[in-house]
Amino acid sequence: MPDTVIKRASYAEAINAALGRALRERSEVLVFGEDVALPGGVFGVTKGLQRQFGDRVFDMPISESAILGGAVGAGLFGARSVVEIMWADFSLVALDQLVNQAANVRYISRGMLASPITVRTQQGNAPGACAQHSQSLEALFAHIPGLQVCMPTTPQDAYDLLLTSIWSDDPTIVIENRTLYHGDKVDITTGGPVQPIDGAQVRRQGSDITLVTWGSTQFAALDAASVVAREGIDVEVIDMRWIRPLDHETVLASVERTGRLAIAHEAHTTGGVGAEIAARVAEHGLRLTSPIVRIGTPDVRIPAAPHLAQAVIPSAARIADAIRRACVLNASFAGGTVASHG
Amino acid sequence: MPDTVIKRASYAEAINAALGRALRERSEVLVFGEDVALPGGVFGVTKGLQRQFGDRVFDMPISESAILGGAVGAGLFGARSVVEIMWADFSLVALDQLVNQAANVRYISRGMLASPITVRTQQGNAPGACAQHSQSLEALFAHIPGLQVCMPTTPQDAYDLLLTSIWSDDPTIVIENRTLYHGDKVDITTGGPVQPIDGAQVRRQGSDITLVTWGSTQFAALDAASVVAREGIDVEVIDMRWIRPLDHETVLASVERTGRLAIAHEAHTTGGVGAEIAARVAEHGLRLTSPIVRIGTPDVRIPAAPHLAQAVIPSAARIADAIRRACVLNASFAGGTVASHG
Amino acid sequence: MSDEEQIWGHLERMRRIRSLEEKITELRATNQIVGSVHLCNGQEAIYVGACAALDLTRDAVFPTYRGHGWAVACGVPPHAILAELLGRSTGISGGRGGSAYFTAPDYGFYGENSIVGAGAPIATGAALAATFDGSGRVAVASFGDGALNQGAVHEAMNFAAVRSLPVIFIVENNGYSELTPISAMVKVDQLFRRANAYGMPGARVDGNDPVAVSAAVAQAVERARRGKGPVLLEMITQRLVGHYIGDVQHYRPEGELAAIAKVEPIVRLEQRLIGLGRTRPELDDLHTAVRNEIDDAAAAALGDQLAPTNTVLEHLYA
Amino acid sequence: MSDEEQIWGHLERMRRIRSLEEKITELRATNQIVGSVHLCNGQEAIYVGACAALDLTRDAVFPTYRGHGWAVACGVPPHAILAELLGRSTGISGGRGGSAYFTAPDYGFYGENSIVGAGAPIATGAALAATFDGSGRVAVASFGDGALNQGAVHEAMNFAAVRSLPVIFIVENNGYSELTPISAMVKVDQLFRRANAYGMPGARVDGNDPVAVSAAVAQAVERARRGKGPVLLEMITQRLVGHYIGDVQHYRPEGELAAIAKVEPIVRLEQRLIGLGRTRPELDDLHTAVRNEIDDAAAAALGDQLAPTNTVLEHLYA
Ligand SMILES: Cc1ncc(C[n+]2csc(CCOP(=O)(O)OP(=O)(O)O)c2C)c(N)n1
Ligand SMILES: Cc1ncc(C[n+]2csc(CCOP(=O)(O)OP(=O)(O)O)c2C)c(N)n1
Ligand SMILES: [Mg+2]
Ligand SMILES: [Mg+2]
Repeated sequence: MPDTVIKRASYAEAINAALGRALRERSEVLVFGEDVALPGGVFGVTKGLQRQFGDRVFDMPISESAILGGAVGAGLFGARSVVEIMWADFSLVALDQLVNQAANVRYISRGMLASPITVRTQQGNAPGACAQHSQSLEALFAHIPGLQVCMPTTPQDAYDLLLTSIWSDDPTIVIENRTLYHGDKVDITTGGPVQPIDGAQVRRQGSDITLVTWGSTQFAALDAASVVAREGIDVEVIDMRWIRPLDHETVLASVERTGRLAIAHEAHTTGGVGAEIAARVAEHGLRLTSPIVRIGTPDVRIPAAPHLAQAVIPSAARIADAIRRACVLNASFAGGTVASHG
Repeated sequence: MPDTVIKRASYAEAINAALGRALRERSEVLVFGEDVALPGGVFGVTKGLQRQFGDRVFDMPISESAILGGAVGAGLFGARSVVEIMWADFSLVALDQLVNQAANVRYISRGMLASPITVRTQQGNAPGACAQHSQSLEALFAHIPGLQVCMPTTPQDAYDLLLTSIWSDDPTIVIENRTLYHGDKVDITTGGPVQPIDGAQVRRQGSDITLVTWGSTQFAALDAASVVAREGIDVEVIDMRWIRPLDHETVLASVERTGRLAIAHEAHTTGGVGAEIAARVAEHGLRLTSPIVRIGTPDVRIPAAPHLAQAVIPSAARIADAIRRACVLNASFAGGTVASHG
Repeated sequence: MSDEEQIWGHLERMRRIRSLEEKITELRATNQIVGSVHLCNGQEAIYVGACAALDLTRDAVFPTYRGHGWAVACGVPPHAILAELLGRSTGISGGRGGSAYFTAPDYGFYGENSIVGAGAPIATGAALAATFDGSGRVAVASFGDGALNQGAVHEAMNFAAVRSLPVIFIVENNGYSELTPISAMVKVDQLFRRANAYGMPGARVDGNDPVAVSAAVAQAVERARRGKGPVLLEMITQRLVGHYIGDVQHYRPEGELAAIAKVEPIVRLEQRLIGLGRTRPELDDLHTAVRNEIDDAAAAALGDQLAPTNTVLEHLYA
Repeated sequence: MSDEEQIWGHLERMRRIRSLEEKITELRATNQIVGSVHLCNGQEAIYVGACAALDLTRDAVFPTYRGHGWAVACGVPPHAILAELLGRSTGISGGRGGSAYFTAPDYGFYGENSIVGAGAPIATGAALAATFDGSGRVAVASFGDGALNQGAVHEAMNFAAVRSLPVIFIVENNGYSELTPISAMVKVDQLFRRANAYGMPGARVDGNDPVAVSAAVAQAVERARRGKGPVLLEMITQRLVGHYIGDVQHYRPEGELAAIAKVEPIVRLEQRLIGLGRTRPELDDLHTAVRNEIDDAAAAALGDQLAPTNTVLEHLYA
């Protein structure tokens, strides 16, 4: 059993610690991407790693196909690459290497080869960011069998889920969020055993409605839960953490108790992962007290001006409204049938 | 009013006729892609067009970013490009040009600029095709506001929907299917007014269950409907045709009558467009007689051997089974509540 | 117009760009502008020189996120740019584009692009369309040194060359891709030599001299209009500031900032004008006048209304 | 081994590839094999020559969908290939890869790839890994002439060059991308000259001569193992058949098929061996022996069980 150490770390520092540990404990780990080595990353996340681990941490040309394809190829020769795609939006110039290449390696070779790569990226809007630097694209990755996708939101998860991903022998996309990197430092446990993929986490227990969320929307969701709590609505907030595989058991168990389901995410509602969760619950045939509600970004591109972006990206207020709609407006239907709302 | 002409055409010939008409009637139309001009397309779909229209129909290097980006740029200078991406799988080497570029043009410029491009592609499995030539990727495109997506399955729709797409001032992806190109010739009406986007089409009327489908799975769906009809189950089959925008009104109206919903598509079930349809119905709070069922490809890569592919791709038999499950097993719950199955 | 008048005009436009960037720096420091902002201080001669050789009533430029200078050189009013960065309804894209993604086609400015390299195929496509309509339009794709390693740029260059399209590829070689020197990312750092691979001419140009830039671009434009196809022009320049506002530039070698400050284009152009008989007070007056103009534009933009939120869903589709 | 013995060995392996492709053509004609099949008839000298210069216990090739020849040259048993195309459980990838996407890493055959150009960064990544483990492994990325216009290939070459990675880029220049001649898709049809742009050596090789191929690859391998980085080898060749089985080749100029039949590598190699004293009957015996071998392999594969469907969901994840 490795020794665990408690240390104070921001989300960025937690990632840095996980990368450092991976480089230290597994000699086959390589870390590369644009600006990750000498400069230490545009967000400072990989700071100091090249100094410590030398050329196993290196800078790449602005060549996402070479970065992702390079990781896939290095994996075939025994390396375990942790690459950075600076913004999830940029993965679209090279998605082939994840979808047509990495995802197929193990299946087609019947396990003779593998693609033990980890793609660190970050996504979502931040004040002033343009439409090409603001998308939430987890639904694209999550549709692809053969890939794994997680979205850590706390420093502890940033550390744990990244290590789980690196240790995993299959291609995993770790979607971080730049608005979280330099947030508060909190105590995290480092050095413990690397966990298997362990699904969702209940962030707040409640009995009236299940609110499923992930990524930075979690914070808006928890705020919304606090707001409606004062109105007597007791919300259970679940952070999915892993988008593929999707831990629907935790969702179903919660919805079975609460009878209501809201899903909030920053991605566009249409075709977002919220649809998959709603579909699984609907397929399962649970008795719901009110119709499922989804809170996501409407059909729009993301405008750069912060106040315009705020008008479209899910906020605590919009989530709270949706919860009220589900819990209050439909209270009269609380007899086990599915009600229509207007 | 243009003169309409009835002519016998295969699916491929219908597409060819639509392209010819677009080139004839709109001088700003360009047609380009790999092997589309001199060779007339790898599937022969664009045969004869270069001979007829000269250099407005031309061959491109194997450069999907140049093809898609070229179309976007040409659109900014007044051209209306109809480009071919030979397989939807190949769009993944250049998805940026659709998602980060084409989809943004109108929104960011507040309508000063547009991206009136049409991307013809085809997808899905055909006997012997490998995992990199077999995917059904409509969910990826459909998640992107600013894009439009249609999937014609009949020669008439192949003609009509393509013209609608070309006439549209917004970027549209027309997903064809190579197993349909050289099927039976049927009478199609050509030359009539170009239609606006006009949503789903009921292909078979029925009262017991709504079966929503699109793409080539439609034929398996209709077969399944015939099979279960003999067992007394009356299936309404809806061909969505347009995936974005999604005509959920037609679906809701049907489900309101039938009380049951099955969704069948060739794409992977997880994160497929079936999830979005299920979610919209669940959100709408219709009273269902039995839980929604989805029939899609399970979590797997597509194996090349035809019998292996057949084991994972939705068949009439699997669809029929799902319909039976929804209609027969849950008959006892036909009292308006949502029942659990499993 | 005499040479001197022309150079004076260049200086004025370059000063306008520089002053705009300085104003933006102020407004970013006080968080009136938020988010990532990429300034072009030091690279102004490229924009001013190139635009002087273009006919912007029909030609078009397709720059990157580092596009304020191109926009000004195209004639986009600084007020409309500042308003854009401030999210005002008077912003050139109504606040939707922000610093890194605004567009102003009326001025021949066919949009910034925040995806490295993506503008190259788009500009090439515009040039393609121009070959069909007899307009003689020329498209300019401009991007950084680092962008040359992006697949889309390669595809665009080959496509442009093989079809002899009227597009000019301008590489703004400022020595860095974000925080990484280009010399570490390519083996042949004479980037213009890549042109040979595609069968088009390539040349290095002093990107700190608007006259040299203008001459090179004029020649390329003339070639393009005659149907002779694309050219790759590598403009040697430097950015005097960080990659984005807030970049502490710890990656710069000792002394580099001081060295480049001596060769930067405005300093050089002023020296040249003094050589041609202009005086320091005249130059200072010009500087002041431009600065006042930008101050006024900023004041006006700050006074404008925020872009309305009730139309935020509009213009997604026709 | 004498030169003559070596050439005899080349011929035997080239014949094995040709006979396999001919057998596959038969099986496709009768629909025992279904789907798109890309044959390499005429290009065999490249595979046989290159593999003779590699140490396949550690080196690896990364070919395309047109990969049967590479597989045989790497030593993959024809039976395992035929079984793969027939969807048998004994197929080298259990029927999952099919003609265009099977893999056989035990033989140094690191998989076909059906996305044009995608193998280049993957091979480069393998070479990258080799620089860390002291294995001295070399990766060979092979792709067609048309693939050079794909962004991923460009990115891979620059990356390989700047890090001096032990990867050899082989362009199988057969003159066509599917149905379109390469001469219409590039302006400079000496494709090896693209190497200069990246700062690596490039050379043209007679791709119809296994001895010339072998020598060029041996030199590249030696260079790569010494840490001197990548090389781009343009192998001039031709395919004697369509892009895929069923391609009617209406795009071929009159007389081309007849002309290339005269320079194709097997005909040439046989002439050479006759010059070295071998006799026609000896050559015919070899041909017959190889054909019998392939017939036996096909018969065996046809007798094998279809790949089981009950394991079709396995191996998606570890
Ligand atoms: C496809 C893509 N990859 C990465 C980035 C992140 N990025 C933004 S600017 C930049 C550096 C570009 O360098 P260069 O091309 O030299 O232009 P400069 O910024 O120096 O003007 C990078 C890597 C991006 N925007 N798009
Ligand atoms: C990214 C991508 N675009 C297009 C295709 C379709 N395609 C398959 S083979 C081929 C031609 C390739 O030509 P070349 O590189 O010369 O190789 P060859 O087939 O001649 O061996 C094309 C366009 C593909 N598989 N992948
Ligand atoms: Mg630069
Ligand atoms: Mg070829």
